[in-house]
Amino acid sequence: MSAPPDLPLWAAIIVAALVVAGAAFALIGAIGLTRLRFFYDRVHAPTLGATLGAGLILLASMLSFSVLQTRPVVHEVLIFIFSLITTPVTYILLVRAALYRDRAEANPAVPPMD
Amino acid sequence: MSALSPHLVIAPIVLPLAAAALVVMIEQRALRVALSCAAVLGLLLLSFTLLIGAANADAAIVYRLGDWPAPFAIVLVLDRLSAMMVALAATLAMATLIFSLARWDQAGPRFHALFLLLLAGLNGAFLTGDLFNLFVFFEVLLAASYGLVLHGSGAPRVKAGLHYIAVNLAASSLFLIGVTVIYGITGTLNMADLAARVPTLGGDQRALFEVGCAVLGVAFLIKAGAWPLGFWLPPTYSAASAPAAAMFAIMTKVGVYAIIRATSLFFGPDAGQIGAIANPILLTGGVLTIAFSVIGLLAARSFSRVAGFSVLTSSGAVLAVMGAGGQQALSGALYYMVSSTLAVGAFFLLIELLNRARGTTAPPIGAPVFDDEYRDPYEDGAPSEEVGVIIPAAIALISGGFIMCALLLAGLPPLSGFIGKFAMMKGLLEAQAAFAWILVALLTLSSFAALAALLRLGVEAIWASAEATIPRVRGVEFAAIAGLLLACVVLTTHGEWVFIFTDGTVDWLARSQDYVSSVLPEASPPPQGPPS
Amino acid sequence: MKRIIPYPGLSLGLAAFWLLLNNALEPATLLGAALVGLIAPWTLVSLGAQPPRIRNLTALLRLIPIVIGDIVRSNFSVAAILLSGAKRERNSGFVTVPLDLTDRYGLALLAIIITSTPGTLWAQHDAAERRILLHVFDLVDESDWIHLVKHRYEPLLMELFE
Amino acid sequence: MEIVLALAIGVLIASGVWLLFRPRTFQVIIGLSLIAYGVNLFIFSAGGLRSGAPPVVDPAHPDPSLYADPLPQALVLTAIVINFAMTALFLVVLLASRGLTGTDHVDGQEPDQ
Amino acid sequence: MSATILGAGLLVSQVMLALAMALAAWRIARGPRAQERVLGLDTLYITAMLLMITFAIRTGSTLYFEAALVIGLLGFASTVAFAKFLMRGEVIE
Amino acid sequence: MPFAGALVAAWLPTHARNAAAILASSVAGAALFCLMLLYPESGGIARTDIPWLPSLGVDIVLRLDGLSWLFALLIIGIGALIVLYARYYMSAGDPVPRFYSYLLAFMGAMLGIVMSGNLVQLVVFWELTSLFSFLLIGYWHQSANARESARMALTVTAAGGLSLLIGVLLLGRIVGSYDLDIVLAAGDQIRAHALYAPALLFILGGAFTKSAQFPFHFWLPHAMAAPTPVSAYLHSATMVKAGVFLLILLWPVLSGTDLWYGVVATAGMATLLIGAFGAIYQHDLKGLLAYSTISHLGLITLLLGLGSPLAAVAAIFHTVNHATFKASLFMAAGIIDHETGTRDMRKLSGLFRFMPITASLAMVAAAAMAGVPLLNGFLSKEMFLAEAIAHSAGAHTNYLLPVLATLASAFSVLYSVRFIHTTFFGPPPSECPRTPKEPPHWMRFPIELLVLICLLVGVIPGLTIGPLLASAVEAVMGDAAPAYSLEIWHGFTPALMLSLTALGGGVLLYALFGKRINNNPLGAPPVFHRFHARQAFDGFMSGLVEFAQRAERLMTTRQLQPQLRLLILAPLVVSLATALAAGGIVLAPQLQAIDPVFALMWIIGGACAIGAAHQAKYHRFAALVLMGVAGLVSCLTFIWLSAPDLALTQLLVEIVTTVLLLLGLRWLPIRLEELRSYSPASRLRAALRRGFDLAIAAAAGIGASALTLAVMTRPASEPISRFFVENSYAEAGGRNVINVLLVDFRAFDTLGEISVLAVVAITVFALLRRFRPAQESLGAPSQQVRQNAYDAASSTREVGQTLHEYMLIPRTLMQWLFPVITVFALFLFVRGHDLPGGGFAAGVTMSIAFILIYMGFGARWTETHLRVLPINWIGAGLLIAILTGAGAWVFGYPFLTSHFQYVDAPLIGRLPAATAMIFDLGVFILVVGATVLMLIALAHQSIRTPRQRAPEPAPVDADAAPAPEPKPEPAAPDSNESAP
Ligand code: NA
Ligand code: NA
Repeated sequence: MSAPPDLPLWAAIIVAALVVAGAAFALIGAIGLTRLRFFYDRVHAPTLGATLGAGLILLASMLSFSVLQTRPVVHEVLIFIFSLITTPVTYILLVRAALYRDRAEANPAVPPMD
Repeated sequence: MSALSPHLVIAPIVLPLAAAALVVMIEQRALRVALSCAAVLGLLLLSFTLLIGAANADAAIVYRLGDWPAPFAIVLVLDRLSAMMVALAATLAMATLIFSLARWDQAGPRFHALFLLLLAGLNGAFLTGDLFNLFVFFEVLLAASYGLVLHGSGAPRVKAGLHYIAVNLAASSLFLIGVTVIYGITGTLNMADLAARVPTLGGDQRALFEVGCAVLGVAFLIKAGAWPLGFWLPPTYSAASAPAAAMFAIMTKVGVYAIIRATSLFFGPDAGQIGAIANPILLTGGVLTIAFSVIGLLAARSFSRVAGFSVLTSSGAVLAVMGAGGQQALSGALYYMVSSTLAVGAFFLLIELLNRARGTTAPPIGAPVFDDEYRDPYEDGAPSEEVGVIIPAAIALISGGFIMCALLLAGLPPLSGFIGKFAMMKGLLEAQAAFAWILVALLTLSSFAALAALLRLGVEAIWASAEATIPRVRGVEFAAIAGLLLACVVLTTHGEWVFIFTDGTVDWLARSQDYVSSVLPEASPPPQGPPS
Repeated sequence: MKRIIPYPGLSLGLAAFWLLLNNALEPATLLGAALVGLIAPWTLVSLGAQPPRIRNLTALLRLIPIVIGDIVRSNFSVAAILLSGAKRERNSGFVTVPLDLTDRYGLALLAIIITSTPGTLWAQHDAAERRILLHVFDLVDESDWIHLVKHRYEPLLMELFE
Repeated sequence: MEIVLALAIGVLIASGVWLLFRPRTFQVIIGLSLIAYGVNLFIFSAGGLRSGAPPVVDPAHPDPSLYADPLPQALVLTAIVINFAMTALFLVVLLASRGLTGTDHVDGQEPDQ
Repeated sequence: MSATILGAGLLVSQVMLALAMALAAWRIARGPRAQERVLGLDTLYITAMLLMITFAIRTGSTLYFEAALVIGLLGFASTVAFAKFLMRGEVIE
Repeated sequence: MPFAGALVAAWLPTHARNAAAILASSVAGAALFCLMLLYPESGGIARTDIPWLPSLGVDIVLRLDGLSWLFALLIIGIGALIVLYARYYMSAGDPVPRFYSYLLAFMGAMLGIVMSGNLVQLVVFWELTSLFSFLLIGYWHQSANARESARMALTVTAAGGLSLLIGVLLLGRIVGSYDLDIVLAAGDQIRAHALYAPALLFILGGAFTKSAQFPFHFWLPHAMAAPTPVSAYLHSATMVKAGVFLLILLWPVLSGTDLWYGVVATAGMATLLIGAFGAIYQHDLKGLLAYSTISHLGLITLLLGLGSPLAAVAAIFHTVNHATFKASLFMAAGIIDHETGTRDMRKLSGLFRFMPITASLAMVAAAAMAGVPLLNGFLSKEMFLAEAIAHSAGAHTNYLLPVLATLASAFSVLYSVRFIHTTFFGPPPSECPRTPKEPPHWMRFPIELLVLICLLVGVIPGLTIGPLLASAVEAVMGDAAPAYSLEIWHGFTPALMLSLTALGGGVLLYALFGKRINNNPLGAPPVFHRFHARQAFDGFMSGLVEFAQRAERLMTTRQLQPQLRLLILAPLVVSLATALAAGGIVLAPQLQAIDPVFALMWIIGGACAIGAAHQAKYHRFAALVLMGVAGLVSCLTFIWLSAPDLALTQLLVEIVTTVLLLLGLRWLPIRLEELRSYSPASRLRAALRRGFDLAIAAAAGIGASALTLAVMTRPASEPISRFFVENSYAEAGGRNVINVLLVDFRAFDTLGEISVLAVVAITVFALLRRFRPAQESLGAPSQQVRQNAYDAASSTREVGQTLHEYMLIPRTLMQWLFPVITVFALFLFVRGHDLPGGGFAAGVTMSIAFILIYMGFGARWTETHLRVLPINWIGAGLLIAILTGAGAWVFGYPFLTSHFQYVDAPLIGRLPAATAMIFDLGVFILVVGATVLMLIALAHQSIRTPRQRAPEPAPVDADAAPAPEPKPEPAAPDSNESAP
């Protein structure tokens, strides 16, 4: 394992804080995913990692590479934008599928179709 | 060879590949047929040009792809062995393609493309001088063979195809593992470079190399159909459509070829102690395979199983002779391999006609489920576009062909099957090779078993039901079979040419250092051993 | 103009995408970006996508900070709930929100906003009845959530697209 | 590191092999895929493990010791592609077999028939 | 000093992300329903993407960017396929 | 020459009886003429060498000495007569040209045997005679009897031929040559050699089967199913003499040992007695003659077995004699059969009155067979008896031989008398199907000629057979030829006494037992009838088959699982053995520190792999997801270990594979956990099997781990990969070594790999064109049924609205992402040469864009909006890749030689331009085509319309078949292949 890049101290501190914070959100989301008891609740949890968690870590990356290459490196924005756009699609479809199944099984916790 | 363009060496791969690419895009059947026939015919001429070239050259002809120096990039190596295999494949392919024109090429979409890609894969596997590239071309030909074994669909084919594919996928994993170990230990993939490095391996590096070779060898033995790894072969070959099965006659030979190549390079006389592990395995595997084929032949209930087990006999014979040693025996084994490949190919094609005569063609696959299902002219009974005229006296010709096939498969005089077996036996006895007696006995038994089985089934099929339908046999179908049988006759009458060639081949295989220096002209001193 | 650049916004976006991908502003990259912006949108034409009718771009500019703020805030509140475990009583449930928005792009954007914001989920859209079904993680008062959609996002989206 | 990867490969291959011996076609295809993962990692590992040294050369420093062995990686790429193709093929064959034989047993018939 | 801080931060975050992956995998294994498994896989994908980025920061190399972008841009294709399969019984109609 | 005649005859039309006969007789006549020209001067050997396979020591050597000349004369002479006879014997309905064709071919093969100057060549012709004999016996193959007899004859004689081959091989091994003259000169060497015994036994195996010697005699009576000319020719005069000929031929080198005497004489004696005894009881004329033939062959063999030169002379002499009288008897029997319609002696009687000439001829021939004086049979038989006495003279205690010889002779008199008496004398036949009459004269002519020869030889042997016999004897024995006398009258020798005893005894026996024999219902001797040769043979063969089938079941399996077990066990065992043999392998000489994150990742990955293995039977969906996790962890591993290209590609492939498997899952009906209860025994068996599987799986895993560890901790000293790193940028113009490897250094691999993709895609497409889904999954999935039903039930909704609403937002996004992903694919493609990416990754990316559109909008919609022609893309991609490679030829470089340089463009700067990029373009196009083709071929199954109507017979005129659907597969235009 190679040593981490040589950043100025201030940048190192910021980057480290950002990645830890981002990872913390992702971890909290995952904990929620594990601990919550109902499917619809569970869907909410990983949003944390997909939004703020990702945002913080990508920010750290931008900062780190910009400092390292001494020029603005912002292409991580793309990852953020696209995951922000695409992740909800999965959730929407999954929740709709779960709704369908719950209704098919006449689960009372779910509003009927009308 | 200097008179030939050096690029001809790669043509056996590029020609069918390019033809396949074009055929895929062409819509008109006539054009497709013309193109693939032209390609295969070209391949046939080319392969014999190369064969003559290789026979006259005193070293391997090396083609460095991408103009990169060996051993780094991939090279093609045309030597006597690879040239022989390429020519054999082309001969078989020509006949098979012609046969398929009668109806089989319409029994499923894109037959010609699959067929040409199979040829490209075969030739690539024969010509390449790189171990991983060998894997790639193995996969090309296997992929095409998967397509061909399934060609025509239907439950028996799909069932057999499933087994065939599953076994070969697992075998391919073994192949990769073997190649990886070999690369990890030696640091090279070029076969000549490997041959040069093997003697320098020390300590447990050599042990690991041997493990790699063992795994690789098992993969090859699976493809060669060796017992107990070849159970997939008879059912698969019986289920395949006639042209596919005929081409399969050479597919097992790719495994055999790889074993010959690897053994002669890595375990040759220069490899020292390391060679000791290969021969007992090959001998045992070969003997068991022949024994299994004897049993299978005796037990066979259909022609196609007889043909399938005959494939095993010839695989097993070459393996066993490789293991037993003896130059003349190996030369005979190579001759026998050529003869039996052509004969089994012819027989697979003939089986189709025999079954047609008996009215027991492939079982129908049942009613279509979808309206737009692919229309199978073979099943619909009234093929619209069959090529060639119906020939008279079909039964007589079929019978004659059957007798020739039977003589060839059983290794009875006077045809080339006999000569091949005779040469092997003679060589074994004269070399006083290990297990020579067992092998001679097994070869004789296999002749007897093949004869008994073919007699039993043939008498039943041809004589007992002569009043049955007179089959519609197309001229092209018979021409294809006749062509292959004629090739066997030529092998018989001009056997001496073949033996001069195979003797030379065996001699060449024994001189692995010449192979190495052909590929790596400047690297005469092998690289230094690792500091272990 | 339409004949050359069927979707100007997409063209711009793709050009930017190209520049970001290459992470450079060299002449060759710029040329590439221009080419990409000119050519790639045509694939969308064959897919028959209706270009969005964007009325008011400033609405978008107002929307973005609101959404980002909401997302960040919700992240913290949901994280807090998750970390507090079962200590606090929490209700989750479905909320039906009537909707006036009909533009597909508006709906799509709304769905993304709602789903991306932790704590709310876009569960179903009923075009015939013009309503949506949301799932809310921490449901205290249904009307809060109806209010959020109807007054915080929908007007801006209507402004943007309709 | 090596131990971890070796164990990982072992687990993948063991799981795959176990599935290979199972009677249902779908089990076999999953098994073949798991074996393929294992084999790909195995090929990859043959060049030795290097972290953070991808074989994208800096023209200023074409020193081979600075980079991971590129050849196994290229081989893995080829293997991945071939494996993808074979998975697709096997899938279709198992579907055809299921349709034509009425069972998803690998032998095309239930064992007790 | 900076390297130590950065290294420690990255290590902590990677361990946290890996734990997150483990939890998501737990959800996949437990189910109980197919949609939970898909949700877990989607979470796993995103977490893996974040792990890749932390790795990129650690090595100072931008070569891992595309892999992360592939997850961000295309990773949803497989989960969408799963979800569509659950809802409609087939992926492409 | 006869072979050429056979070929010509084969082409004659089926009913050209006369033409074929004329052809055949002219061939035989010409051959006879040639033979006459070649009559060897005393002791001379005519020899022609034609090189065939000199490297094997096998050449075609035609060699004619006295012995072979005599045999050739028999073969051609009797052959010519048979040809004539058969013209009248065969009915017009038979395919006569084929008969003559076989007959001539047989004649050729037989001549080949006797004229062979090379032992291998002899074996060749030997087997050929078996083959043509088979064809001739089975000539009337409509009859099951003929078929089975033919099969038996060939099985036995061909097996004997194989035995002979081994014997010959051994002889060649001893002598060092297969040339007959050399072998004949090496008698002492052969007899002294350690391999003499096996060589002799194998050769005898060949000779005995051919000449129907005990215990291989059983096939000959059954060969009588052949047309009578065939029986006369092959099974009395010629083919069965091949074995005898071989014994005579090799007599100088092989005989004279105890082994020879013990085996040959015993077999000959046994055959002689069994044949004679059997002949007595036959009711079938041909059966009687067949057993008599066996007996006479035994006599000849016995003579040869005695080992004395005089006995050998007698053997040669008797061979000739037997050929003449037995052929004429067979032909007479054929005439009787032909004219009366039966060969059953119980039905025949008093024929003398109806066919006096034929009867007289037959009686003379039968008398010769019985050994009546003044006929040739008498002479050789007397020589035989003399030899029997002479041989026992040495050992006075041994009178067995002469006694048995006399007994056998008496038997032969007995059946000859019975033959004559029952057939020609007595009351007129009452049960004959036809009224007998004399046959056409030319049909009788051959018999007349042969009987004349019998007489001439019998009366004036010295003038007729003398010189021929002399030269034959000289050819065999050379200077060692014994003095012998062909006089009729030697005085009252013991032999004459025995001869007369036999004659008298035979007649007496017939007088005593004739009635009983004639009324014996079995048609076989008292003890023999229990032994049915054919049943025994069939039993043996079917037993063999059954044994083989049982053994095959033990040796193989048709099930996949055992095969795969073996397939995994084999490398495990072999490599373990190899490693142990090499003294073990140190697993890991050096290790790097463990990264905890990496370890954690693999705990997850490994657990999920095991989970997938656990779930794959009943929870396919879960298994698929779990497998996805394992794949994702593999991707992360590639990232961790410096392989971004691999991670990228693996991710993309992972996505496509998932979609693909899901597409497939739709066609696999759900497996419900079985509720059947199993017996404890079967449950135990299942548990054991699973335990065994688990053990193999664990062993495979451990083996893989160990191998991995051993290989990766042991870096190779001079890996060729150094070259790639050093030259990637400088020589190939790319910084990403992986990509340069793929498109330049090892582009040929890539060409092969895309070929694999192409083949597989085409195969998938082809197979799915004839897809028959499971009945259960034929209809729409239950979800769609319910949702559509809901839509239909609601007044405010229309069918499909649920889907529409469900997909509205995804569709919008997928549509707009299409150009985005396209640009991303372009990006991956363009930068591949320098950074991670490349044609393959770009191609898969592009295909994912297509998949998304297909998922969002369905196949029909997509294909009306996009031109999706994947098959053409595959072809075009492959062609581009090949043409790029071949482009190098134009400049004289090898295939796939890449050219690169930096292009200075105004304003833009230096751009790298490598032809390898064009190659990569081909890869890209092909990958898109192949991936899309595979996916949509599967996807299309859903929109195909299942047949409504019941399956009906296919239309007879394919062109008039109704068009099924308006082009349901626009993606795969295959108009000429699908129904018009
Ligand atoms: Na290594
Ligand atoms: Na949300």
